[in-house]
Amino acid sequence: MDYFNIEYISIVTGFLLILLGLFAILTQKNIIKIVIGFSLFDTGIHIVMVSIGYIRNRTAPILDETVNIKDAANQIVDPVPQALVLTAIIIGLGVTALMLAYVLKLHKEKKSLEIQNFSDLKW
Amino acid sequence: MSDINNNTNNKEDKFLAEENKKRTVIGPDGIEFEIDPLKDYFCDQKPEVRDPKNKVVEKFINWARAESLWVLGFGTGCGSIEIPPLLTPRFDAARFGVQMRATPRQSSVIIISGYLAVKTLKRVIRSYEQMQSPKYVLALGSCTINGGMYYDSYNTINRLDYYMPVDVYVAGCMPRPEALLAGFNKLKERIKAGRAEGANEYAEKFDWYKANQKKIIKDWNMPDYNW
Amino acid sequence: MLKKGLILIILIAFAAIFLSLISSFNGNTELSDLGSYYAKNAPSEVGAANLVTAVVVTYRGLDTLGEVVILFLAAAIIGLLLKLSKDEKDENSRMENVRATSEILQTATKILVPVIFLFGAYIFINGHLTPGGGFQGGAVIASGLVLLFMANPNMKINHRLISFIESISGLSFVFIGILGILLAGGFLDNKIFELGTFGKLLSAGAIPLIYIFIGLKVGSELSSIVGTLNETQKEK
Amino acid sequence: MVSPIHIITISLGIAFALGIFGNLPKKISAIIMLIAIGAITFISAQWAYALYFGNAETTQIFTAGFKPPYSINLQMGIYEAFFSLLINIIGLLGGIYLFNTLVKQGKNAIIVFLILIMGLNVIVLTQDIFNLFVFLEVQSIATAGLIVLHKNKDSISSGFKYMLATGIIAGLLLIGIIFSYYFTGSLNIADIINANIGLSKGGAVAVFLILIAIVLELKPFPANGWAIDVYQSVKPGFAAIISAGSASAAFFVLYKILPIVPENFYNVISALGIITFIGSNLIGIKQTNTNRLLGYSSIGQMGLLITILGLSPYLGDKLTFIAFAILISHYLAKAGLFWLSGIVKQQNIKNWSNLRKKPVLMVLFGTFIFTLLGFPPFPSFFGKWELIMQLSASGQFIWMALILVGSFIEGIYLFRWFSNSLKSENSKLPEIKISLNKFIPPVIFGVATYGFGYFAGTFVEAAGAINYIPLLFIAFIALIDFLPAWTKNTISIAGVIAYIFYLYPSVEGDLLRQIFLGIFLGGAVITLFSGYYYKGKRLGFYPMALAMFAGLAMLITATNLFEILYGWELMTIGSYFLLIRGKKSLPHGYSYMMFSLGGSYTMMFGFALAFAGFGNLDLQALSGITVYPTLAYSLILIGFMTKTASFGLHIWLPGAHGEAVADIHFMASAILLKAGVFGIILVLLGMGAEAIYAKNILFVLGWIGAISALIGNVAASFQESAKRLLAWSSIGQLGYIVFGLAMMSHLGWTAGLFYTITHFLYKGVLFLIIGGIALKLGTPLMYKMGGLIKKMPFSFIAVLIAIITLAGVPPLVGFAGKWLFYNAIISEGFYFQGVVVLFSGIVAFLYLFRLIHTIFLGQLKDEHRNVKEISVWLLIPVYLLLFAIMIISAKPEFILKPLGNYLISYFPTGALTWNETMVSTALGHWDGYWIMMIVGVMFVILLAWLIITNAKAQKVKQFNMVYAAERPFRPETTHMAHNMFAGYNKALGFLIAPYVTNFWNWISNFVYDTAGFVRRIYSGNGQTYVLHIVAYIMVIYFIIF
Amino acid sequence: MDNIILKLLFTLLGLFIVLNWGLLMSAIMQKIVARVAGRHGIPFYQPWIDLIKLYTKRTAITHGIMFYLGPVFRLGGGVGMFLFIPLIYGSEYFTNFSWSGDLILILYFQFFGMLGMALGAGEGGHPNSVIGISRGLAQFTTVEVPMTLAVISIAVQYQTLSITEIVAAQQGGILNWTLFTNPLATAAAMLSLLGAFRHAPFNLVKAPNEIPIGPPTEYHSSFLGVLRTNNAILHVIEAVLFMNLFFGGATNWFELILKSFLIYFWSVFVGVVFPRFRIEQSVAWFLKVPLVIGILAIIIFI
Repeated sequence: MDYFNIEYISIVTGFLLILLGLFAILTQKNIIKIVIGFSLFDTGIHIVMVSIGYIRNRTAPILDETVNIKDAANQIVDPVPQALVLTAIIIGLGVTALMLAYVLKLHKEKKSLEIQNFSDLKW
Repeated sequence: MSDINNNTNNKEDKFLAEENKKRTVIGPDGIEFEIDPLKDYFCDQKPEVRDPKNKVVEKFINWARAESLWVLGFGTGCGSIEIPPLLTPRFDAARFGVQMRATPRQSSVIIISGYLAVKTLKRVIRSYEQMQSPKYVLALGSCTINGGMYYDSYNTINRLDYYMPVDVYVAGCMPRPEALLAGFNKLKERIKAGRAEGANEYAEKFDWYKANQKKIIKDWNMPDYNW
Repeated sequence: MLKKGLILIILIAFAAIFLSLISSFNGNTELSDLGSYYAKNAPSEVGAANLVTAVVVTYRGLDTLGEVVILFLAAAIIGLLLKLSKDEKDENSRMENVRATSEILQTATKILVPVIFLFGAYIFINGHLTPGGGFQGGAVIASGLVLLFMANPNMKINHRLISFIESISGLSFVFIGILGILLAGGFLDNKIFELGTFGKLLSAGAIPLIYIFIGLKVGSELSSIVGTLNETQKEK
Repeated sequence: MVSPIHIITISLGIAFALGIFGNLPKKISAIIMLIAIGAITFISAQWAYALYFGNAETTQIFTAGFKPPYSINLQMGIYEAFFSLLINIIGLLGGIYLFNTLVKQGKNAIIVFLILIMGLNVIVLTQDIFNLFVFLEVQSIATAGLIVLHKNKDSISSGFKYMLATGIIAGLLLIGIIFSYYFTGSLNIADIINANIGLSKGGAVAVFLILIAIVLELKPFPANGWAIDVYQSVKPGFAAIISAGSASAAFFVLYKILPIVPENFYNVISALGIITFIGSNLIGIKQTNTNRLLGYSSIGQMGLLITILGLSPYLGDKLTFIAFAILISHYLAKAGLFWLSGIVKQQNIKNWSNLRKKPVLMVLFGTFIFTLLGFPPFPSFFGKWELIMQLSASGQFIWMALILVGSFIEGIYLFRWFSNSLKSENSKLPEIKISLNKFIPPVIFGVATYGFGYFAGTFVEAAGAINYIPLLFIAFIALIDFLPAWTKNTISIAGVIAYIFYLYPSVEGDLLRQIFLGIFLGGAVITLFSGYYYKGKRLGFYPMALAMFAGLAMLITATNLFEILYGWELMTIGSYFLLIRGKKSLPHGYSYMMFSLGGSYTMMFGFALAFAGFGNLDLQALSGITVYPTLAYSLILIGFMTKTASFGLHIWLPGAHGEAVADIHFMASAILLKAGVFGIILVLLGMGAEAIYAKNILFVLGWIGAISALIGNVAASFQESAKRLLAWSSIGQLGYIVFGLAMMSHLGWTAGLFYTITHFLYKGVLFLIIGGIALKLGTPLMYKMGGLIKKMPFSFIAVLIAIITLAGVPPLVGFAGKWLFYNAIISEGFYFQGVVVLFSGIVAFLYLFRLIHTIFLGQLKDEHRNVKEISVWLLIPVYLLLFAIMIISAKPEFILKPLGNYLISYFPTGALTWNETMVSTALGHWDGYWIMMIVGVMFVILLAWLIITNAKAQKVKQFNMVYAAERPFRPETTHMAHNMFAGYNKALGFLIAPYVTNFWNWISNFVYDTAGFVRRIYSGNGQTYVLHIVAYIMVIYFIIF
Repeated sequence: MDNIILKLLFTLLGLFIVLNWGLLMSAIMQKIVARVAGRHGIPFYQPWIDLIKLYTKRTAITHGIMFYLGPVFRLGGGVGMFLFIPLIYGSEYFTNFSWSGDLILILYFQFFGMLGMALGAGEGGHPNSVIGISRGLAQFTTVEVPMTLAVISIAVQYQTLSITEIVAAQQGGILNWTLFTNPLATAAAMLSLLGAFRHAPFNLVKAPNEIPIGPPTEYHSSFLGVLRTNNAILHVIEAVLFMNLFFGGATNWFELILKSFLIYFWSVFVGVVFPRFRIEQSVAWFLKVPLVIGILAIIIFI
């Protein structure tokens, strides 16, 4: 089987991005970098999602002039993952924004961005 | 005389031992009250004269009493060293019914074995009073008769019979165990004859004895009669 | 270093999960049942040319409502979180002597911002026909605002106004949803209006309306977020 | 009916509207929010009501007018309605509770709160997996927002950790969802279930990711540091919502997606659950911060629920009930506890004692704690019972054991917390101030626990026969607790007597039960009667005493194993509260509870094994247990022996009883311990003596009895406190009884039961008198007493007769027991155990002499010169008991004959033979009546002789004694009492070295240290928490695949 | 009815004989001890004289009701034991009231007197009394262990607890005595007997020269008389008990006197030879050799 086609490449890229994001989250000490890691992670997921719905040699799920409405089912890629990814992106955006707000607040509390400085609660 | 019996006249508080002074305590219910140890802890009854019973019976009983002389193991002076040999094979007082007892409650004879210091007198009186009647006093040596070589001592008594009724004096300084055995035999005779009524005499002339005792014992800090 | 190594090992092990997913992934040759249903029926049922829009706004309208709520929440929480005490506000206002931004930026802003806003509006109005939609349009509008902030760091946005727009759009969205129950098949059904001619601007029932509200809402929410973040962090 | 969709529309509409009218006064906004939540509560309540009573059917709500899977659909079934109701109620009450905070934080907080509740509702209702994801995100973002209601740096950092962790989890969920879509082509949960994608490798991984993400939402140990920090740092009022509301919703999600999961994952799910349950409870042990502790407990409870879901194949149709009962208990109790935590405002568990000043709150606190621990009459008890029984019926013994271990560990810290608040010093703590809005929610939940307890009881088949009248009576007494003690006392006595008459017909013809009815409830009347001595209100005493007696009565009338446990637990609760009334009883009450708890769990395990073999719960299930009989019988016996305080399980008793006041001491020792005896009797009757395992068990039991007797009596001899002396003595006496029963022969049982009765009589006398004296003198230390015979002659006579009886000196009835023992030992061949028992019987003289001498004889102390006889209310029952002793001393056949007739049906051989008053065995003979006569006549003659020879004895006072020609100084120095048997101690003191205590200490230290070690994984660093999550998923992945 | 009265009279006669034999025996023992020491010793009639003297003392004191009752209990214990033990095997009358109880009754009736004495002495309030009692009780607990083992052993051997039946089983020649049929039990019991008679080295209770005379420190006059009466009875009775259990019982008074003398002599003999133990030594001693012997005595019957 041919692994060097677009959906494989994109899905592998997506997963690599996820792992990269996780690696950043787990190893970076700076909270902002952690948030960036989270963004990478999220983006990776979005890429994976889009790859899932991809069908080779088909077009976007918009029924304009290029698509025959009657035979749309055989001409377009799956609209559902795209719809889902839209939602997921927005959610990721919301989460990231919120995280950044937290970072701001944390920095204000301790004037520090090192994650290990925020471990007062433990055990 | 009567006021002699009354302890209060005796500036006793100076001599009264700490534990015999009055004290206030708090009960478990929180109420405070006073304790007078001499009254609360000691019986203040005076001794009574106990007359002998029916003559025949009494004669028999007296014989038994004479043959069973239980001696209080209490040595007051140098003469106490003469008592232990009595129990040895050489003298063996046990054959005469003489046995040593450890407690005055069970003894019938107290041996005043020589000089009697005033502070010992107090203990002797207490022990004597704790013996049950009929009880007998055997006095050893000249010190108990007239003070002996301590006749002018500031601290010993001269005549024992001022302080308690003596049944038999054994003379000598000191009398040897043989003399002591003889003294026991004398005592037996007295008992059998019904003349050894020292306990009753003590009860009868209690006030006089007490007066004498209190006269010489300055720090009198015990009840009048030690039951 | 040791820890990093450990993390690496764990992640490599973790990658095994993904590997097994990839190995079972064979690509697609056909649409899924769901996809082909949408491809076949969406034009007649929803009337939106953009199938993604049809799915997002109508078929999975509740998801969209959830998304909107999430943004709304994010904005509200950031507001809650970064609400400045009075002292801080005063302090911030005293530090306004920041260096002015460059002339180029300011000029470009003046020219570009209206265009950006217009573009945003276009995107969400045409959401049911062309790629794009309320979210995308809202984001474009918000990017215009970011540009404004960059040009003029001391700019204050009118939070009350933004909040009003945000809420009224949200409320309208919900209201349209309820109308769906009353007038059509169910909550968020777009057939409260005529579906119209397929492929025209005024078609697809309530979708354009909804997308307008979503666009407004997203735009205002993102603006609000950016604005709040901007106000809070004033470096000396 | 209002469509469930309006839960969404109303909440969102109001939320957005509040945004529009941003200028509204904050209070009004909050009220509007509450009205909105009230409205959605109404909707779900309406549905729940209709669905429960069958007025409606499960309804699908299609959005956008399309059928699923093409559009998102919501489902309103009975479960959905129920969970949504739970969420809305906690939202409503939580909103009321948080009213002030919300008002202070303003519009945004109010909106976020409202949306959170809405999000939780949708999570429950939705049938679309992606929609589920969206609203899980809504929920988690809203939660992240509300975390900062408590604006401090801890809450902000924990909020960040929470965001990070939930972000990762959500990402993984998303991957799982998209792949499941890839494999099924649908997002509808029903479709995914039908597609059965778990069969393919990739599908299984997708399902795994979904599952693990949902499980992670339930905060499994150890990947839950982020959640625990949240519990600790947020406002308690909000923690209540997370714990009760969010967790319930997440649990329902797990329930919802469970059918997707392939069967072979179930064990893993249960394992994850049980690890969470045990692990987080273990860590809780070391915890002193209340909110964090509650967090651990919440997570533990969720773990239990996960386990239950994982075990669902074994639970059959009981699954719903079990999950319901445990969830509702967790829901009510945890929310209540968090609310209380917010009211008390103390972070350390040691500082909760100021709660005592508010009795209502204290009652609530106790209610919630006992609810969590699964005591009756609370729903979790029924749930746990059914859970264990069903598991046992399916042969899942390991799971049963693990669940019980986890529950026990939870008990450790919850009780430590509770008993600390009951007993520790509270003078320095600030007064608790309650506002009405914080007071109402916990009260409602507190009342609800009882209501649900009753409700849950109606579902348990075996609970059908439970008589609720006594419980209502107790509730009534609890309500009139403000009245003076004597009124309550009178009412209680009347109640108990009425109950005796009510119960008597049911035990008629069953001598065993008659005896124990007499001991339990007759004893109850006696102790309650003696309670008249108490002046004042005696708050809390009567409900608890009556609960204990009700439990005991339930033991007697129990017709099945469930009722036994129910009564047992009820009795445990009651007695715990009675024992803990003593001044320094904190550690002892705690250890009592620990042993009781452990005991009831082992018992439950044993019952379950019996059930597994027998198939139903009748008492006959105890006869001939077929599943692991050795284990089952041993466990049940251990359970009962925690109450008889047999060797190894006795260490709680001396302290607990030693600190109890007079009548409580009587209840605890003379009556309560007999409950264990009753249980052992039931077990042994069922077990028989023939099987090999029975022989082994009886052998061990016999030695346990013998060693208890020895240790108890030797230790009693070395006690300085009269009460502890009696307590140890009880251990010893119960040892005799256990030994007698272990002989499993006619004589042995006669002896054992006879001892049971007589022990009740003479120990009753001793406890009341000694307790009364200790009360009067203000100390139980014997060397501080002395010479009281002159002040308390009636007490002295009573004690004298009691100790003569106890010692087994003829002619009193105690001798009968000894005689029976000798005969039994020799005829049954229990020689060496027998010698130990008889030796300890003689050792009893040591402590008996010490007891009577150091208290009544010797020297009267200064401060006691004015004391009076003990209260007449104590003396009257004492003399009643003495009367009974004298009667059976002269006429032992009154008891022995019926006993023999009764036992002959169980042990046909070796019965006593009667010839008028003469009783004989194969070995010996004994004539109680004649001995009594002879000794009596002789005694009178000798007394006359002494009086004749010694007529005029002079009465003297206490210092008139020979004292080596001196006189005593003070009574204290003359009273030989302290360390009385010093020489004996030198020779045999090694016997009472606290080996057992050391053993249990070692165990508890081990557990404690383990907890301390394990909890270090919670480093507080958000990154580490993420690492935990990643590693957790990785490990489980490799375990499954 | 006549039978009962006759029985009563014979019992009183038996009691009289036992009492006098007890007094005489104690005099003889003292005499033997004196002769060993090279002394002449007391006259043989000394115990009677002492008793008469004590009963005829003119005064007495009492510390209270228990102090008064103590000696009554004590003597009651002795007389009671006498009443419940069969003296002469085969005699219709000198079996006293032994039909009303068995060996166990005797074992436990010992406590009757001990308890009374302990309480009486306790009310006396004297510390030495209590020290003596606490020692006595402590020692007694372990003294009883080998005794219990021996009793169990012979009960298993003869399958009865009735003393009469045990004696009956030993009739028919010296080799039928428990001494020979069950030497281990006998050995354990005889060692236990040393503790029961409380001669040296187990004379911890009265401990002359240490706690002067222990429990009866405060007793005197007729109280002491009663106690001494009891001692005389009790010594004989305990010896008779051992005689019945281990030495074939007695079929006539002469046999009884001889055997009880020898049994009593055993403890006096040991007492002359050994010095006194401390309490913990004494307690520990009984839990060593006698205990092991006792256990062996049971093991051979398992």
